[in-house]
Amino acid sequence: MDLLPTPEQEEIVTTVRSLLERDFNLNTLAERDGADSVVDRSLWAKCAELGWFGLGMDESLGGVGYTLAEEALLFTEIGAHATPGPFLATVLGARLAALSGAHDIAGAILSGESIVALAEPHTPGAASASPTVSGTFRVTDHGSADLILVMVGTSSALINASDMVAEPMASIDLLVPIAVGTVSDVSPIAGFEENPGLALRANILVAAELAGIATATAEQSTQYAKDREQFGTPIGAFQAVKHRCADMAVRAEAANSLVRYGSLAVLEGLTDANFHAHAARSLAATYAVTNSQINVQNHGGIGFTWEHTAHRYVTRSRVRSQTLGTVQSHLQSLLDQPTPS
Amino acid sequence: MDLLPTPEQEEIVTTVRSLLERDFNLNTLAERDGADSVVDRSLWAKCAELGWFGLGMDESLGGVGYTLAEEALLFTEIGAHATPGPFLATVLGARLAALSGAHDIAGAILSGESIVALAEPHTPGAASASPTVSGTFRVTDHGSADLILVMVGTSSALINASDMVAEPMASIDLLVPIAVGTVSDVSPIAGFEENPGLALRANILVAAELAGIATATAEQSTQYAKDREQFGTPIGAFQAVKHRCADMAVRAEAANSLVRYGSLAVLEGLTDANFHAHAARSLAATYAVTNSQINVQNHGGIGFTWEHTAHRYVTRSRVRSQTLGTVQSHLQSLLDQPTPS
Amino acid sequence: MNLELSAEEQEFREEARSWLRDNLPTEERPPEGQEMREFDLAWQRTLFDGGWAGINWPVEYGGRGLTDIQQMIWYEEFAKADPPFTLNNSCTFVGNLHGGPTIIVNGDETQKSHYLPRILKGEDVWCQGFSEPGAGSDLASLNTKAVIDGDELVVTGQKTWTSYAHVADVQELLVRTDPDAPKHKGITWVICDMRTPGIEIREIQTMSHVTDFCEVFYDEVRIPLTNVVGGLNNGWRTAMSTLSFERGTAFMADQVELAATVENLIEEARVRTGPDGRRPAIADDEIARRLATVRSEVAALRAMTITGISRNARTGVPGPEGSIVRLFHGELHQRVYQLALEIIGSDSLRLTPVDGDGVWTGPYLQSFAYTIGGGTTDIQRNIVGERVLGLPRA
Amino acid sequence: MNLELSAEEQEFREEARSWLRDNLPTEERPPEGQEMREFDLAWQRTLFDGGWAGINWPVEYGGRGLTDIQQMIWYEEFAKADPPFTLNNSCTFVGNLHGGPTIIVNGDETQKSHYLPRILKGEDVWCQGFSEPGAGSDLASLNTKAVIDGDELVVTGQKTWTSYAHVADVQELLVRTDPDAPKHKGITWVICDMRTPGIEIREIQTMSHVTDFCEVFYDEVRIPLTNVVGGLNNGWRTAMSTLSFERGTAFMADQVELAATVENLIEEARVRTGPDGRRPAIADDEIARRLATVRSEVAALRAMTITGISRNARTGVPGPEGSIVRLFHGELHQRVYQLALEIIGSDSLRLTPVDGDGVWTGPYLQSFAYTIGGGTTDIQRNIVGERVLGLPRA
Repeated sequence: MDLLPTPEQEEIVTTVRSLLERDFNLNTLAERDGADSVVDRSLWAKCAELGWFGLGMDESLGGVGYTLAEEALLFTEIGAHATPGPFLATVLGARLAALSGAHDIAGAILSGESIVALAEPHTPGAASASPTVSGTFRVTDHGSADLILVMVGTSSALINASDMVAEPMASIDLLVPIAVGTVSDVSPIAGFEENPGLALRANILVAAELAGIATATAEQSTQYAKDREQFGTPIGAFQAVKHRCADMAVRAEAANSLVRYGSLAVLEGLTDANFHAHAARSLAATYAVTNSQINVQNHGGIGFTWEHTAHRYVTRSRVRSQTLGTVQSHLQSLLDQPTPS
Repeated sequence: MDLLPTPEQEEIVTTVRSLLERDFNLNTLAERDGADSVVDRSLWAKCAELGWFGLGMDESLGGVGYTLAEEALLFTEIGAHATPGPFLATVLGARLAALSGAHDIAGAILSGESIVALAEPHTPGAASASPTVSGTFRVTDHGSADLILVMVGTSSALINASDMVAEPMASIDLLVPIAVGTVSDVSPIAGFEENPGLALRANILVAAELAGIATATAEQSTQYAKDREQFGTPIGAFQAVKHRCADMAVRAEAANSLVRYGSLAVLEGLTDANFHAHAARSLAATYAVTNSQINVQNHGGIGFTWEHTAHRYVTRSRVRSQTLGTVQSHLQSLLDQPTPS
Repeated sequence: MNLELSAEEQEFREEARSWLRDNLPTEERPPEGQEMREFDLAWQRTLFDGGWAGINWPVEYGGRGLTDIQQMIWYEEFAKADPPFTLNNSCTFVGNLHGGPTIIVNGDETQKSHYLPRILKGEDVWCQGFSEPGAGSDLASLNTKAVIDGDELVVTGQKTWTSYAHVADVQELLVRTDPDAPKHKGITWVICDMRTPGIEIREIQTMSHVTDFCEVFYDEVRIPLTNVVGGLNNGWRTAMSTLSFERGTAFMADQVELAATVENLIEEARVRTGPDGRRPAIADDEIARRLATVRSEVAALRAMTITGISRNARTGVPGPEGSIVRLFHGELHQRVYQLALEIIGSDSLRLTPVDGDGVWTGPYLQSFAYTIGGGTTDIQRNIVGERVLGLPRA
Repeated sequence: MNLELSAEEQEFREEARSWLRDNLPTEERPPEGQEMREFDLAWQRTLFDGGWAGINWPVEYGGRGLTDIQQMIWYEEFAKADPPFTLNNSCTFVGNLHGGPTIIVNGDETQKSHYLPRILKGEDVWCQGFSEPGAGSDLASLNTKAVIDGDELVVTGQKTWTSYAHVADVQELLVRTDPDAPKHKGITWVICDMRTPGIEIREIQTMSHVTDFCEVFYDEVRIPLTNVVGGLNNGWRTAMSTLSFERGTAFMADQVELAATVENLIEEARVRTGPDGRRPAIADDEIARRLATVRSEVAALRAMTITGISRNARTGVPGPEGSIVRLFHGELHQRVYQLALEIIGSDSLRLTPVDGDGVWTGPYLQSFAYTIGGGTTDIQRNIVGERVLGLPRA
């Protein structure tokens, strides 16, 4: 039993981090604020080359051969850097395609050639993904998508983007384009009527991204508390600021530990995998929203400006908290689980 | 419009305070910890002489002729000093007796001769106060009571204590004796099938007592923060302690302001009297529990000892929060009220 | 202790209600630029003509000379009239609630008779020049320097978080006039004409997409010494008086509006589907209790405001207790909008403007300013702890 | 990163489970006095004989020499065995989790070979003599003085919050041996025989009605210098090592037990009527979410504990990160019992003991100690802020 990354996993994290810092810089990405797509196809291809999209997939399926644990570490970094883009739909879409035998589609996604958007029910109960795709969906990153991954509970499907009529809406997160799309009785090009494993992985990856937000905001506040001086001293010397930073670090440690545990529980097929996936998903969402809100406060007026990245975490945590379920729905699912053995 | 006490009201408060500090000292009262009655009959007679039990009652009914506003100020002091005893049942019982024409009973209560306990349903829906008293009740201060005031919703009744079979239970507050009592089809010696006014007054008085707890705990913490030194300085100089004290003072100001407003709204018969009574009752309860819990924390190990009075407020706020309704029930009643005009 | 309105106050309430019925604009407020300025000033002029400007200001400077309670009654009637804009969200805010009150208390006769009527009549837009990039919570460490040259101050430096600077005529400006004095002793509060040469203004983009904030740069800006308010090097005291108004009654209108917001939110919870996707949001026990809780808290806020007015009426000036209300209000305001986001569910991902009917995400983003602007909650807690409770400084 | 147990660990778990099935006492623990002492020591002896004492202690001093993970497995199996008492609520706590580990790291060979086996075999009860009336959070300001006289220390002063002093044989005692040195430099950590003449013990009554705490008074108490651990005037460092165990793994058993408590509380919410008086408590949306939230938080607590063990396994010693877990655990523990009081409704007015099945109000009152003892949450937050995050001291 061990919950710290191995040296090999640390290396993956370092590589991911350096690319995100260099090529997904938020000040540069701000140029795309409000655009209907944030995907730069050449950058996307670079991520594909680095194997990010098939990181946790078996080599036999065309993946890199690592596991969900490494995939979760990747998504934590994506969250920590507030990196926009359809990473989740891409990773899950490639997996769905590969597992259902649609190897050419999987290949196109893994190579970065096909861009995948994510669709989930706009209101509960008003949409289906199987046997055909129908209903009204909230679609994320629809702008330049070629395919759409539709997830409704534990059923999932891939359809062509052209099969959906989508109406963009003003998104609270200007780097996460959201549209409301309708589909009428479309047969998926790949799909599962029931694949609880895919939904479970999705929970872990969303949780990992949220844990990354909780972590980065804790670090951003701590750094600012060391740098910013008022009353002749770094503001981190003031107990009110210091203690808020400490609480943020505690939340980050809690979210990261639980997400890692959850990723391993799913990976190792433990009987309490669902328990831990719902626990990680709800806790990470709550802590990400809390930490990002407090992070703005810790930065004072600076944190309220558009130029600073603090608001990115506020809106990103709000969007991801509502991606594939809500805090409330995951808490309910968690409460429905039996006592872990 | 004015929400600060008048000089005359200030004088009432000063008188109450000095008696409570002298004769209801908690270190002395601790001798009665766990007893089935905390009433000292000679002290009780002294309170009666000072007119406390009929403070807010018309002179025509045998009262002192002040109003609910002054009665609320009295109960705030009772809360602030964690004074035990059946004050609430006494004040309400005297009023009920007087209003229903049972002047001899009212007189006996007002003179301190008849001691009144309070009975409310032990579990919701399992008890009635009208036309006859029946059911299982939670009874407070049953020990030396001559009469019992039974309150069920907006109906209320006085019965003889001998008409109830009561089984003492271990009370979380050793100075608030609690029993579970059963009554079977007893006709009240005085009562109302419907007297929403009495229930409304009860809400204000309980809220006032709770606001007193919120206030006293804020003051106790502030004083300790000035007196206690660690690291060569009063601990109130540490921002964590200072800010907790500030938050407690804010809660106290909120609770007191709202309780005063509520007492006046009821007194003046405003259309939003119910709104403010439920608002005051729920807010004061929440803030009293919160402040008393934090007060223990602020006192560190000292606050955890039986000798210190901090725990008195913790348990008293718990008991009073559940006297004639709960935070949840009052919040629901508040939400059911129309928008105040 | 009483809630009764005097006959005069009751009459005032009815007059206000009736006037608002006939005179409240129906058009939306333009959200930015000169159009916004014109709209705000026109409304101020309408208020003045109707007798609703400077309700609690002295009569000799164009005010009505009435009480703070009447001022509150006016805010309440305004909020109840279902206005198409919020009261404090106006470029007339700083003049009415910061600059004006400060001059009433600290200004000389010339300053009073010149500036006060212009504020009330909607002739000047004021802005505040207090904060600097290096002087936020530690306001007294401000660096913008002013050198006396003849009968003028020559100002060089930078201010930030200056609301409405880009449309303002006049600024309440804090400058360092004595660099050698202890930091609280060398500051001067001065009125700056925003059209003076040497001033450059840049708008700041904010997380709520509101563009009222500006940075202001001063390059040898010349201000007559007669514009100093409260005395040279005595500006800290004057500024504290400005801030005590901000912490005392300046947000009364917001506080009144918040009560209306909570009622709107309760209505929203009745018509929207709740977290379970089946029942109305208000049928959810947690949402119901949180709504009732904020309902009780806005009631408490109003009672606290009246307590504050009662206290001011006895002492004559706003005391540090204003920070109690400001602190409670700022955090409550945030809680209300955080709850709103839970209630509107997936609509919480839809960006809305900051102002308007049935909009929640814009105000949520704006709500972050409520615990930062005019002194962060940390500063307010310090004030409550030290100046109200008498706890020692660190 | 893995959750797999090695074959050895898996076998250990099964052995523990099977041993507990056969050996767990069925009688309740006497709550106080000599009976309690005898019960606790007998159980310690039973553990030792079964091979479950000092699981992660060195073999040469009677321990098993196993890993922290195995220690955690033992706690988990103990909690799952539905024991009639909680593990840490024992007068053997200080010896097993404070004094013992400190001697393992800092003691000399004589001290190790004498004291360590006696702790494990249930021959000595230890108590802690750190806090004083004037030295709580500021532990280093302690005043109890010790003068060297020949080969002895002569101790005079007072300690407080000394758990189990009234039934203890041995005390880990902090004394000031150099009054002229800076306050952290003149302290010594010494083993005090509680039967030495000059010691007087008074029990402290607490708000939870538990009487484990004592005040201890020292009047020229003579302690051999050979009892000093970690060197004369080096006691602060030794004490920090003691506290790092307390903040690191000493509460692992409590943390494991808290998970079982939450499951019991969920069960309680199924059978009890909720706040509306009609539905079961668990059907209340707010209660359901708060239960699920604490369920997720105890899961996080366990994961954080494993993270801590993983970190210690790499560095060899518990670091300041232990305060992260301690802080999270203390506040979570309180939230759980506060929630319990909401769930049991009017039964929250019924006083119960601190320990036992289906009791909630006693543990609620006891829960206040979780954010005070062993360093208040303020101190823990300082440690996290300064020593983990590297923020500056004030």
